[in-house]
Amino acid sequence: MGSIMKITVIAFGVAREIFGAGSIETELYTDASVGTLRNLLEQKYPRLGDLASYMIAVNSEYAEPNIVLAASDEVAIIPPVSGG
Amino acid sequence: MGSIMKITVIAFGVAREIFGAGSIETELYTDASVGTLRNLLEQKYPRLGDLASYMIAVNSEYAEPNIVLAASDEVAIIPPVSGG
Amino acid sequence: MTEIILTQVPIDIHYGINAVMDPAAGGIDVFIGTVREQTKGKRVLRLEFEAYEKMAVSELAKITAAAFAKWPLLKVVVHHRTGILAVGETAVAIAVSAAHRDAAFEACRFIIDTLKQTVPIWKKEVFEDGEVWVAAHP
Amino acid sequence: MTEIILTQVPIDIHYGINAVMDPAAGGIDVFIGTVREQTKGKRVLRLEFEAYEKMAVSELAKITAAAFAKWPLLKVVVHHRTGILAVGETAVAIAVSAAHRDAAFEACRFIIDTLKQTVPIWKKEVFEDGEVWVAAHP
Repeated sequence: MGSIMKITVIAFGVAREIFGAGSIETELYTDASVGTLRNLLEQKYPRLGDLASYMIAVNSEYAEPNIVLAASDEVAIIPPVSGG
Repeated sequence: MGSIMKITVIAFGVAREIFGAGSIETELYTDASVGTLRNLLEQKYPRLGDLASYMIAVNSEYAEPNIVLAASDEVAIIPPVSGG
Repeated sequence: MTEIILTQVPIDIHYGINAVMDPAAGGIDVFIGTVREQTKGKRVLRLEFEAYEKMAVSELAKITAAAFAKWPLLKVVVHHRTGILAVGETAVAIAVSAAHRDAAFEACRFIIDTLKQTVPIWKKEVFEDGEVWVAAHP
Repeated sequence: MTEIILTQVPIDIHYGINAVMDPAAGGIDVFIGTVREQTKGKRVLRLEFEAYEKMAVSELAKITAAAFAKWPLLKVVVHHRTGILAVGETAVAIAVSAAHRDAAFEACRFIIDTLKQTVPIWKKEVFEDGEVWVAAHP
């Protein structure tokens, strides 16, 4: 508790445009969860909340809000997909 | 009634092998129906009756037994189809 | 646009696909029927397809017309081979384009399913020890 | 056999079809998604596809594995384009071979439907008067 880690969050599609960059860095407590990251990002980038939905992927897997993050994780914002 | 017409019956697949030829000629009364032709052919070629089913086409259309034949019709035996 | 072809030479799948391409198309479904090396555990040497060509074309035209009536389609191409086919060769190729994929999938499925029921084409399977007209006997 | 490819160069549909051909195959179903000239009545100038490539490949591998678990399939090839696509170009091509056509049709349909739900690929539609990330907003 109390210790801080830096997380790099990569973004695609409309999320990349909302961030204004392909990735951003953010600081979190070391026991922070995916849900905590969501809240933090939505405060910093309110337009994320306007999306139809979005997911967070950790190490290329869709991650539920209770998943705990580590500094070494590859974290990505996945706005609504539209491939095909 | 009483008048006789000659009908050419073309055959495909297993029906061609049963006839031993790609077509045969048969004589029918001029008011004969598709059903009459079926009965006649089954008497002459009993192996037709062993088929899973077969249809008769008149002028390239599947024909019900009550259809009346004319000498100018193109008549064909259609054994069970298996294209594709 | 509908194109129906019976051919004694190998089917050019790419021709059919290119023919249904359309700027209004979002989805294209293609079905290709190929000669399997075995059927019910028996090794197939070759298939022989015979068609009542005139009627096969008119029955196929009915099927494609029914598909156009049932789904919003753009273009449909149906090619069926006749003659002697080796294992792996293409017996039938159906390509359907539509604005949306649902229509393309469903119409393509409908065309091959109905073709197998109503189009006067016959297939003889030739094995090492004999041959059989498919579906002829119960 | 499964082959999954994301590519920035035009998709070669014929490569995928040839790759799923198999002497044990009786039916091959191919789905081709192409860029439509309009969407909701607006003229489309081009599409731009962006992918989270590593995850897109792993999600596609999950989908094809699920298809192989659900249906008796022989070979599956999935190609998805990324980058800028003009009207008429192929965005995705899926080819599925199986001994029987039911499995090929159903699995191909499953793969494209699931791809559109779970694979991290995004499409931007570019119009004369603006652009929009498809499905991004309610």
